[in-house]
Amino acid sequence: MEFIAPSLNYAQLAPMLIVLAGALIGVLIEAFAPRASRFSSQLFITLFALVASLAALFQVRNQSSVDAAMGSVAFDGAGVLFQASILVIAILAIFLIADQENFTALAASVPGSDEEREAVQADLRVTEVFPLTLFAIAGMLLFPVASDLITLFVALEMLSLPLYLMAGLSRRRRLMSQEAALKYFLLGAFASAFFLLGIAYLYGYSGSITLSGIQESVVGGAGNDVFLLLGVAFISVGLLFKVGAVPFHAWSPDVYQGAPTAITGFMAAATKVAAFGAILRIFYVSFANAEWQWRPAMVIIAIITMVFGSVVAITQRDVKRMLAYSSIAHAGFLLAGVIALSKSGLEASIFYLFAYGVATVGAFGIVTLVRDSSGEVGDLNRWSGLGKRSPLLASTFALFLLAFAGIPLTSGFIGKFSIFSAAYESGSTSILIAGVLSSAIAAFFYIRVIVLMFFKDSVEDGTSVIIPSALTTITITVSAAVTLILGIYPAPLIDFIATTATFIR
Amino acid sequence: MTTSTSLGYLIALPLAGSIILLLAGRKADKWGHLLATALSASSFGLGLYQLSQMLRLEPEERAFTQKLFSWISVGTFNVDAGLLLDQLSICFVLLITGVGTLIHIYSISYMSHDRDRRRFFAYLNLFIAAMLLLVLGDSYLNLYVGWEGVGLASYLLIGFWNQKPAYATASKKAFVMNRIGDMGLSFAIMIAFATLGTVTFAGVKEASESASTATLTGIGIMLLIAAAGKSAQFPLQAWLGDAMAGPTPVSALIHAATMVTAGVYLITRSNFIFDAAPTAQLLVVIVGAVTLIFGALIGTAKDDIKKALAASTMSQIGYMTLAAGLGPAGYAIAIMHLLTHGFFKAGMFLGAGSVMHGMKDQVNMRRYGALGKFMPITFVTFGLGYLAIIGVPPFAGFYSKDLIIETAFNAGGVKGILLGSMTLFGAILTAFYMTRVMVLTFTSPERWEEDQHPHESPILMWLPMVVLAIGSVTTGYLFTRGDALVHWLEPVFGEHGEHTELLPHKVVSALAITAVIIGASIALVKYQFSEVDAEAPNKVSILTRLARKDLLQDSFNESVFMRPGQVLTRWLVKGDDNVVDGTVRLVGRTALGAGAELRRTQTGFARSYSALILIGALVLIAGIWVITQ
Amino acid sequence: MNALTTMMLLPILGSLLIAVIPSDQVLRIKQAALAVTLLVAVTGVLTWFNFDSADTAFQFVQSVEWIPSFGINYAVGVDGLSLVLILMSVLLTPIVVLAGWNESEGGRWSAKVFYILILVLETMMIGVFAATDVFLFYVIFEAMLIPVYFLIGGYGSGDRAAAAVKFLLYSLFGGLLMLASIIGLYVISGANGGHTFDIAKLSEMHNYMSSTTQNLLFLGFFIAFAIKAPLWPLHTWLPGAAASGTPGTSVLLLGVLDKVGTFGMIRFCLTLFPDASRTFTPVIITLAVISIIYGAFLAIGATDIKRLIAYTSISHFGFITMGIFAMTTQGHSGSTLYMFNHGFSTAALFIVAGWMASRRGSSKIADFGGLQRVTPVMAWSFFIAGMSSLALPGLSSFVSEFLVLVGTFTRYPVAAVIATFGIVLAALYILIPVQKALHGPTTPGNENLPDLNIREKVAIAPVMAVIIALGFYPAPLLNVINPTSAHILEVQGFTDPLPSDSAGK
Amino acid sequence: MNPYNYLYLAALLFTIGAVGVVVRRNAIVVFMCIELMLNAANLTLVTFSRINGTLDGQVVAFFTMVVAACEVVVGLAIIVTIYRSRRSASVDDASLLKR
Repeated sequence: MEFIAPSLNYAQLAPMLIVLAGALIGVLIEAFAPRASRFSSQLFITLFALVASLAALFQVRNQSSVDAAMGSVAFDGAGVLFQASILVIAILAIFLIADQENFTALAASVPGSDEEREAVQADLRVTEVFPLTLFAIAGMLLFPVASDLITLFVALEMLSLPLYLMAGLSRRRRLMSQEAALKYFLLGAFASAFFLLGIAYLYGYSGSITLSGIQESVVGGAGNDVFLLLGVAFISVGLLFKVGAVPFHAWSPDVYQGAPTAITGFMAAATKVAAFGAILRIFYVSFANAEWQWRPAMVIIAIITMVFGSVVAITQRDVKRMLAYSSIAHAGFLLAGVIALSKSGLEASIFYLFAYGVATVGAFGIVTLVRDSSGEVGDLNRWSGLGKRSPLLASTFALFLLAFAGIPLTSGFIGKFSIFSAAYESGSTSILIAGVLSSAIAAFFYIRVIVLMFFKDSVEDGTSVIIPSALTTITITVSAAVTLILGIYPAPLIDFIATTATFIR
Repeated sequence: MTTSTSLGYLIALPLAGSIILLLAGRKADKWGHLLATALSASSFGLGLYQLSQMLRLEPEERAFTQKLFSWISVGTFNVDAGLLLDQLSICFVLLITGVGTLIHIYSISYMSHDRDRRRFFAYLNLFIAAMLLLVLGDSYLNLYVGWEGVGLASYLLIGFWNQKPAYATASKKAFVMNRIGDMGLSFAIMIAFATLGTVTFAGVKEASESASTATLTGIGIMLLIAAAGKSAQFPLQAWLGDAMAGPTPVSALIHAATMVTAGVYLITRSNFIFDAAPTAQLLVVIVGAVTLIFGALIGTAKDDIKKALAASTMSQIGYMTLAAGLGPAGYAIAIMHLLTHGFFKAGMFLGAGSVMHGMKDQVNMRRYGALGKFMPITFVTFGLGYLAIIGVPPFAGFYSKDLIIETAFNAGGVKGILLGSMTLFGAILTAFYMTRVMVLTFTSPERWEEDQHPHESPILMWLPMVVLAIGSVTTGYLFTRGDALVHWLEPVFGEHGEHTELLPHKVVSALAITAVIIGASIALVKYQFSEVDAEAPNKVSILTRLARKDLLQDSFNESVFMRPGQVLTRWLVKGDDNVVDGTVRLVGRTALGAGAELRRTQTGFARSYSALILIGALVLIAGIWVITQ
Repeated sequence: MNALTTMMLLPILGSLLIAVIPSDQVLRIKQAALAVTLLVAVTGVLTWFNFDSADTAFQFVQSVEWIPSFGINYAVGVDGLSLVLILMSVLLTPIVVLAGWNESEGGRWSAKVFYILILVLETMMIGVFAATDVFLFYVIFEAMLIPVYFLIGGYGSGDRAAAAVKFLLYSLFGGLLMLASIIGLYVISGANGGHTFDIAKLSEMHNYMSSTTQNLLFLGFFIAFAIKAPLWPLHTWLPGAAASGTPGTSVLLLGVLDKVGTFGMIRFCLTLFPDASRTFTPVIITLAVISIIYGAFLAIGATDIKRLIAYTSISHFGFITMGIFAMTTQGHSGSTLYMFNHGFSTAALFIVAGWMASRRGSSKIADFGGLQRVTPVMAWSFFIAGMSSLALPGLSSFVSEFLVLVGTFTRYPVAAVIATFGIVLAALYILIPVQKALHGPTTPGNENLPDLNIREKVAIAPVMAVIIALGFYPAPLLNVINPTSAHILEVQGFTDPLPSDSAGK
Repeated sequence: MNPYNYLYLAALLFTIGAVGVVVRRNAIVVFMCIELMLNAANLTLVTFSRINGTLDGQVVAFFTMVVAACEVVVGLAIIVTIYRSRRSASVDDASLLKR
């Protein structure tokens, strides 16, 4: 058999390639650049790579082709939107990550050991975090545009592996951080095993590894439905794990709490976009015609996820855990978009993902600012009276919470409205009702935090709000602005999405 | 018609007076009472002018209505702020403004030592205005406004000294019991609108000709309830006794002469309804009869002079109601008794006030006695009123009451005999308790406490008493001369056909006079010619004991309405917190509990998480399998 | 420029103006707030004069595209109903500002924040009545919870935080149910002639619904409004909120915000779901009657003057609801007029009660006594307000209450009869506090309470004037209201019952 | 022989691996179980590749091995770090984060 030289459309792959290049340069810097200059150069490279990639993406925003890389990457409107959202969120998140206060001096050192103390005194910095982030971002960019199963699997691992490591880099409470890394890794690997098996069965079902190929055999009805069933089920396990849907959610509260807050924010926002991008593509492109098989199950999972996330969040005392459960609930809401299985569903999901992602980064950005002598203060009770001490910060956090709760004039409301109407339009009333009820429950704990911050008197226990670094300020400000603008005048974005968002097969 | 414009002023003047006095505040203390009196008097003047205008015209042209402006107009529900002046309302106008003015004058001196005299006069003016609106309104809704207006004025005046808790309570009681009556009035209006499509007197009168008896009976009964509330008729009579908490002039004006007779006005005004609704009419008679005995019985046992008079008022209005219930024959007579009663009862109340004035506000008659020689004018005027009320010819009460008794007998059949004898019995009781009052106060030996220096009241006080006394002597004769009043009112009440003469006029008069003699002599024996002890004796007949307790009216209301109401309220208050709000809180707690439970699934052990994933995967497969099969 | 939009913009601009005044110049801030609200009031009155009452269509309409792809517009316009309510709102606000001159003190935050919140709230109050786009209405309906929430929680007294939260959660719950219904409408409209939120277009949609759908959507709206209005048994949030808020806040809460409920019943429940309205009328009338009696009894049992007023309002809202669903012109006009009158009589009661409480330092009825001797003017103001609350003929509320009763009686005699017993209870719940607080001997602690000062007199005088003037001459408002109510009923296909007797003949 | 038997075998291996992950405490062993699962998946792929007569399956298998190798790198790093801080590789000891 003769060998065909692969023909690649570099313009369309550029966004990903640029990020990867940035990552590699970062590795080289780690290897050769003197310690002193590392941080600045890393930061520069990273930002440069991301901005450049965004620019490159902008260049090709209107193109669409199935064979960007021999049919392994589908380049289309939806893909562009996912990638753009990921890049924007990533840039915002990098600003948080750049605040090195969050990261351990020397990841390898044993917590509490002299080694660690020396490292701290020497003011070492884990600048590796930048290339790791870039690798993860590259994976995330690839995930939602991957159009065959290999690429899908590779992308999944590519975004996961760096995250496993980054979860373990926290400067304080390192045992927790490492535990988070371990759990995330073991469970992640476990889930990806299921994912892989799913791939295998789909391959067995259709004899093809491209999404379009699978779609054809689903339409054609050829092949053994048992394999299709197993394939869909196992692949869903892998994907639902990533978005943290019940019952595959268990990792997220622990990891969210253990990981350095900046990373949590990045992971919570960006991973959701990437994973949902992939889910949407797979289910819209390949399994659309088999909806009768998976949709009811998905509906049930969505409902359970919303309700579970909201109900458990009520009882949380730690702000990061609370946000984790709220993100579980939001995963449930987003599944409504998958179930809608319509263009409006797709548009709604994209808008929701972007709005939610931005707000999430902002919220975690604020979490990094509330500290005492021993680092961040997660305990919500110690957040009481924050509104008195730093009204601006408290109000901003309140804004994000209101957005999560879906109160009008915030982006969250538009998102919620559009996604639920899409779901209801496609006939799933149960989702609408469950969504409304769980939103009511959710409102309870968002408001509880607002009450704590504004209506409770502050406890003098050294909890204070540090002056945010310029970069952090930028992140928070931008996120807040976006959240508000998308709430008051979302028309431009919605129209843009409406004109762009399409999947090609 | 040219004079029509002045109808509005009739009401506006006193209303303006009250507003000015209330807004001006202490500044008006100097001249407030004078202004109020002047305004009231000028209304009276206007009234007389209207009367003269009417006299110029033919009887059927005398009535006229004047539309001030369109008040409420929604869909077919159109009510103008319209005034109706006719032979009936003019009587009231003159009574109200006339007696009203006299009592203004009286109060100038009676209240001279009260720091809030200005406020008192403001209220009086307010009352005059409201009462005039009540009798001048051309529709039931306008009447309703005046109706509650006088209720408000009465509330304010009863509670004028509301820093005394008992008085405050009394005023509240009066208002609430009146509201029960008002409810009846609103029902009547609603039924009228729903069935007849109008609420004006003229409209209802016209529609009533084609209306079903059921409808009219309904309206009639509701109107009766309203009348009972306002006129302290059974079963809504309980408030009148306590209403004596107000300053005596108030009792004279509102709770004797005018307001309490509004019920009678309402019934006579609605004659066209009752004429067409026999059942309702019968009820009116019954209520009247019961009340006249009820009140009289209470009157026999009261030692408080004002309460005794109040009881008598109740009983006398019973007479009027009864008469009004006797149909065309009775309306005019009811009004006649109403007017004469207005004079003599007001006079006697003022007399009582004058006595209290001389006796340091002592009201217990057992502490009076032999006051006749200390306050002669009061004695004489009161005495004339007394003769009038018990019905001694030729005093006013004789004529009116005599006619009522006669009409009652002539109602025909058993009913007639029954009612007739009841009215006669009432007459005996009246004579008894009024003589008792008279004797205990003026003629029997003195039983004062120490440091009492009884003295006659100043001229401003006795002048009105004299005028009223004259009224109570003459009016009866004037009204009946050639059936003057009856004919005057005929355009309103219509001709009353010839009725069966059960007893000739002379006989009835004879019976009536005998009744008076019997009652009076018993009283004389009991109080004039035998020792009266200053403390109310305890060893008395059960009847007396009951009568002292107002025949248990209050205890009845308390045990049947108040107590259960309070209990219900307490339950509801508890229930609202525990049951209604409790349910809401329960929902919240449930959510929290569920959260706490589900939280346990987050054990922290990676292996349990992976187990969860594994199970999840299997369930998912199973689920999809089940669905697809 | 459009009159309504101007009216909505003015307060916003005012709040910006206040925002730039330094916080320490409290007096300046107050004056600014007063000036702005007065200006708005004037504009409101002018709008009233320019309103053509003969024309039953919406007037002063303006429609600007907001989110075109969802068919959402910024669309405003008024008919008789909304005009009256807007007029009430803009008249009450300056009175509230003047009456509660010192309310902002003792709050958690500065006077500045207080008045900014008030002004923002005023904008929303106007907008919520003026909106002719259901989405716009919903957005404002939900968003206006936030300023009230902070006004109660930040400046109230007693357990203000808890009260505020209860209020917010209750309302949010209702709001979410309504959101579900709105989504339903949106989807149905999409299926029948394109997505829209225009109330006129949506009022056609009931032709395309199954009766079940219509009933469910109706309930979504109605429950939301029944919570706002508050109707038994959804009223339990009100007493707490009203008692904890500052008098001014409570006036706006009871006087204006709760009217949104009854307003919505007419504007949305009836117009959008005529058949469902008919279906549920018996139930609703029953609930209304229960509210009337129940609220009255609780008011009689109340020991706190503010709670008492709140309970009386529950009774009054029962009347309003009953009048609305009686479906007669008298009932409708009566209810609309009732909304206006209740606004003013409750305002009077609450303002005076607030003065009493702030002077005495307690709102327990038992703590007062014999005020009539000490503070005659204040006592009189309370008394007149009370008389208006028990609908004394000659005062404004009598006209409306009687219209409601008559209007109900012609169609639902039993309900009307039971409701009429409310007037006896009303006498009790007003006269009991009057006796305890104003009458009787002056009790210790009240001997030297100061009487109303000039400012307070100026504030209360116009309210009294309106109460009395409208009692004798309601025509100016009725002329505006009647055509609208007639029109609404006409569209509903209702005609007033004819007089039963004369009809026969 | 019937290639489907390989599928059954693969399924069996996968199940063993999955159960192992759940029941075993030692992080290393758990990790090995995961590797077992991956290889079971590989076997499935190869089998299908045989059944379908296309090479794609085998290609995927290769990729999987590479990816698995990367996972080992990251995984062992994490496991070793936590072992050094806790002096134990039991996954149950690491349970600070809960509820």
